[in-house]
Amino acid sequence: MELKELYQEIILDHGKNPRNKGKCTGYSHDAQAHNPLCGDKVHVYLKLDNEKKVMDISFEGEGCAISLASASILTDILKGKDLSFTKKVSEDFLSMVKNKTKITLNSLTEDQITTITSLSGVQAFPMRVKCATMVWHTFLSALGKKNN
Amino acid sequence: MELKELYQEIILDHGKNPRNKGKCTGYSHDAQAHNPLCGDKVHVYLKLDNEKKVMDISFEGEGCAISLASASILTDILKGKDLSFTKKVSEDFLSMVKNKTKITLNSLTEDQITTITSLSGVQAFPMRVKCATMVWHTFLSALGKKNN
Amino acid sequence: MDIKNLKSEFPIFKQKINGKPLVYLDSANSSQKPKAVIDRLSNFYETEFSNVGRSVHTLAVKATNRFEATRDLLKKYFNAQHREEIIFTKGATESINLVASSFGEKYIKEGDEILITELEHHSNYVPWHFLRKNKGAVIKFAPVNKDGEVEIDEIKNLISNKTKIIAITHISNVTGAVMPIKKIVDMAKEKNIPVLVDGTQGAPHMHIDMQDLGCDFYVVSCHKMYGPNGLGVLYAKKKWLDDLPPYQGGGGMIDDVKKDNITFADAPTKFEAGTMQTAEVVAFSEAINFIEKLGIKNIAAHENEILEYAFEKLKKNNSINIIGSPKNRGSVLCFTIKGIHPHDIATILDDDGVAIRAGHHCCQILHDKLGIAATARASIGVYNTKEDIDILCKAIDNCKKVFQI
Amino acid sequence: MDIKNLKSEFPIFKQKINGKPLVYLDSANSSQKPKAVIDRLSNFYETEFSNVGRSVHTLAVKATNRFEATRDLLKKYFNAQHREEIIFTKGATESINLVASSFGEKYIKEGDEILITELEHHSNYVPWHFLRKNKGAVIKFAPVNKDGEVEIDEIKNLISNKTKIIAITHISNVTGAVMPIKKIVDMAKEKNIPVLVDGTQGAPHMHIDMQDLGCDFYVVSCHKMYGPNGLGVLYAKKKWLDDLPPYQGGGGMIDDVKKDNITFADAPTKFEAGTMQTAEVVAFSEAINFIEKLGIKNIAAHENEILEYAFEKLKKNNSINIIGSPKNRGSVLCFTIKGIHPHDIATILDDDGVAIRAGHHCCQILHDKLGIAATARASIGVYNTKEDIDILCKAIDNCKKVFQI
Ligand SMILES: Cc1ncc(COP(=O)(O)O)c(C=O)c1O
Ligand SMILES: Cc1ncc(COP(=O)(O)O)c(C=O)c1O
Repeated sequence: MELKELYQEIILDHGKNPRNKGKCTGYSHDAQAHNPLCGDKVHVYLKLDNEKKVMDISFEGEGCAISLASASILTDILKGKDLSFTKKVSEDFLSMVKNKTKITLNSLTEDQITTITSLSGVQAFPMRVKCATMVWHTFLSALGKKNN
Repeated sequence: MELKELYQEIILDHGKNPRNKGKCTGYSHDAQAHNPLCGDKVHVYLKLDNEKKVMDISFEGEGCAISLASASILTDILKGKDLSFTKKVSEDFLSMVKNKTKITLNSLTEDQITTITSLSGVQAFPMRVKCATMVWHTFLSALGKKNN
Repeated sequence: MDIKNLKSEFPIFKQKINGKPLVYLDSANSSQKPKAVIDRLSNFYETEFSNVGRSVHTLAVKATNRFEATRDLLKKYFNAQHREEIIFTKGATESINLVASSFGEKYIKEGDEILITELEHHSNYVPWHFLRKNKGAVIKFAPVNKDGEVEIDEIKNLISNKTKIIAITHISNVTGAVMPIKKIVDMAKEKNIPVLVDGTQGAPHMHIDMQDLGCDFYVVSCHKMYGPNGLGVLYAKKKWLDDLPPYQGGGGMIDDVKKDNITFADAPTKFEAGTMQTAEVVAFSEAINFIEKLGIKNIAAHENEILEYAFEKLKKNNSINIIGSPKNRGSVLCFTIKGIHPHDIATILDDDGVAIRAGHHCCQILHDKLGIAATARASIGVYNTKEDIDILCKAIDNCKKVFQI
Repeated sequence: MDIKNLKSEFPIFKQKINGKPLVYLDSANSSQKPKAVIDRLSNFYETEFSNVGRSVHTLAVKATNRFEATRDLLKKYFNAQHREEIIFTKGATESINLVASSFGEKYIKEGDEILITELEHHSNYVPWHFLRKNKGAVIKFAPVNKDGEVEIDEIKNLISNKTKIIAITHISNVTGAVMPIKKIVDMAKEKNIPVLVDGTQGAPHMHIDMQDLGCDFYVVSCHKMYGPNGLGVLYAKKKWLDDLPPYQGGGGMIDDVKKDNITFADAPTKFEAGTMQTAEVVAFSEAINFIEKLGIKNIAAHENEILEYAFEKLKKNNSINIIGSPKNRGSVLCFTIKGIHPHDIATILDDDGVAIRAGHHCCQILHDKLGIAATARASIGVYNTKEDIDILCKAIDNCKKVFQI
């Protein structure tokens, strides 16, 4: 049953108790997005170190379990990582969801890979793909949006 | 074959050699109309005597055999007639074409009834009804349009 | 036909969804089509198709007659006073855009007011917004009350001597509130203000009598009324037909075309530019026949029974919050479940074959006012049964299971 | 499928007209539909119907996928650079109205010039006339020459530094002239003037490559291209998509809706307000498949062969006057017969089962120039055969018999 793969324990947990919610203090970059068809919203805040490393990351937003879980997982996994690495993870994530490829970055722990892969259930639900991907696109766009 | 009933000798004759074409001299009333779908045009000129009698009548126009024949027949039959009578003929004509009623006015000669009835063939050609009726509507409208 | 058991008339219900029978509760979005309508559509294309009104050959004559006969049928069905008051459009959205554009071009100037409500679908707001943006008009929103209705006094209070038109929904596609159109029209008439009614959710579910309602404009989407896609009706009272300028320009709607000027045909043709949806119009006559065979009053009674049944069952469920409690509710039931986002509800229900809609249903203003981003909506069509509602309720229980609450 | 013998693919040809086989020579008005298209339409309504893009249930997902897949198919078929350059409309007429309205709103001011030709169909004149009326724009007409063509130099001569857009037909629906679009676009590009091509008669009959043509806008009516009624395509080059304001307002085309402002979605959604013609779009993909199976170049070759055959036969008839003698003729043949009005011709031909069109074909400017009120038009579709032309010619002889000339 595909529904169970969509709403895995990990997702439900992240959906109900999203990590890194709020505005992280001293953020240097941010971006927001929303899905006009369903009303989902997300705002990503980043504190970048010399444009090299994600020192801190957080998000605000409302939406379905999938979109909240995806935001929570993203922030959890990318916090403290090098920029180039976060970009690679984001691309791999988007490719996983759209093209059903696997995540195999060796700088992620097995746990982290399991977590991020839990979102691959949306593949079977085309109308829900955007719920999972929106925050990742928003993160990538935040990288380019310096906050003055 | 209905086509033969549509294009009777009388119609072809009136269509090819329409009577009363041109502007009659000293006309007192006129009206025009056209069919934007096919480009047919007609302009009716009347010389009324004290608003009581059609002293003279003529038309200008271009169009198909049916519309020219109808204009020719109209002018031929209504010339010299009392206004009230011409209105009655017009109503009877329109009713003949639309509701398949018969023309039975006893002030018309048998010849005239045959002539006017020759136009009843359009009943079987709904898209051509307007070709036959336009000039009659235009005549009725001319009655109310005094030329200053 | 048995009104309690109409699924066999609608081929879609032969479908299994995820191995389960389809429980279609998304009719406010678009209704399914009876076999008679689908067959008429293909039959028309197969044996009678031609363009309308332009050629004189046999097929064109037939097509034109059928097309215009549908106009006559609709005149009668909606009790319009004149056949030319029935204008065919692409849908309710185009109908409202047509009125906003044509009426606005002639009557709306800077500072003029357009009065709508917080209940309106985006299609009864955005076209007016264009007049705000391009002409400096002002849009006033009559507020929705806690029951999800707009009170007539609230509308009255907002009327000023600058109010040029009132545009208002017949039935809210979110709270289900049935608006007292006749009273609103009477009130507006006293002040000489024309009224446009967005009847998109009204016409499929209730008896509509244009002369009785008295409104100036009434818009309908045929695809929500068991008819084909891509077709709408605009009812416009005779007095506006000559008065308003045309909307789109093209073939058919002209009278005389010269290099320096153009004059236009009379209504309805004036408002029907270009090749029309001949086959769809003809097929829509079968949707009207279908409705008339059942009787629109019987349809309303049947749908209300199902709606009432659903309302009572959902009300008993503590974790469910039903949106709005209007005195008169028509055909829609929006709700939320504590702890589960409407999007997730819709996905989980779908797994049980239950089709509902989640989102703001093109009513963002209303959702902002309610303070929620999205709701789940079950909407009723003539084919729904109490069993459908039982399955809906079970599927809702399943949502809680999946979410472990 | 044998391109010389396609009637069996089109159910309409099972019809008898006045007891005779249907000879359909009115395809420039609207084409007949292959069985595959009709079947897809009813099949979609029967098994897959739902509204697009708004719900997340299984039917809605399927419908949305099929709908968007058709956009991809058209992107490929027309070799557009981006999928969002393909916008679905109600028809060619709406497509042109959309551009005239949106482009006009932003770029046309009093005294600005719009350059069209004397060949244009009313739908490529009336929408521009609205800008003349409401904004004080000036419309210039490039003259048609004695062959029924518009020479590129005539267009060039009319360009001034006030020319804001050139709107021009691809193939004249009266003289059949095929315009050298690519050259015109190249010339216009040098002067930085956008070009709209009315491809209503072009797209059904020739290979259209948007990137090769280079035009800014290209409009298509699906019902003339073996597809269903009520659907059109507007190709708009990417650079215009963000730039131009939306046309109609309603559901789906919005981004954010607040009481004091509204922002809009990205193209193509921005230009697709309200419920779309889902079933018709999906069925149109079968029309494209049909065309691709035959190959548009083979279709063009076949149609040209029939056209050439008709031209040669009619030319030999002394009482027939063929309208226009363009270097390149596409799919239509207008003519008159001395002493018989085109309307009468059409009625008499119909008696022999031959369907043609008589009138000004929505080209009053051109007919005024030609000095005739109406012409008879035979137009060719992929299903026509040389035998059809033989029957046409015999029927024309019958006209003379009926009229005793
Ligand atoms: C050249 C041309 N342009 C535009 C149109 C308008 O197309 P439609 O009526 O399908 O919108 C037509 C056909 O009527 C045409 O032949
Ligand atoms: C109340 C209301 N008005 C207008 C519309 C717009 O109808 P359509 O999208 O068919 O044009 C809808 C449906 O979407 C609606 O529910």
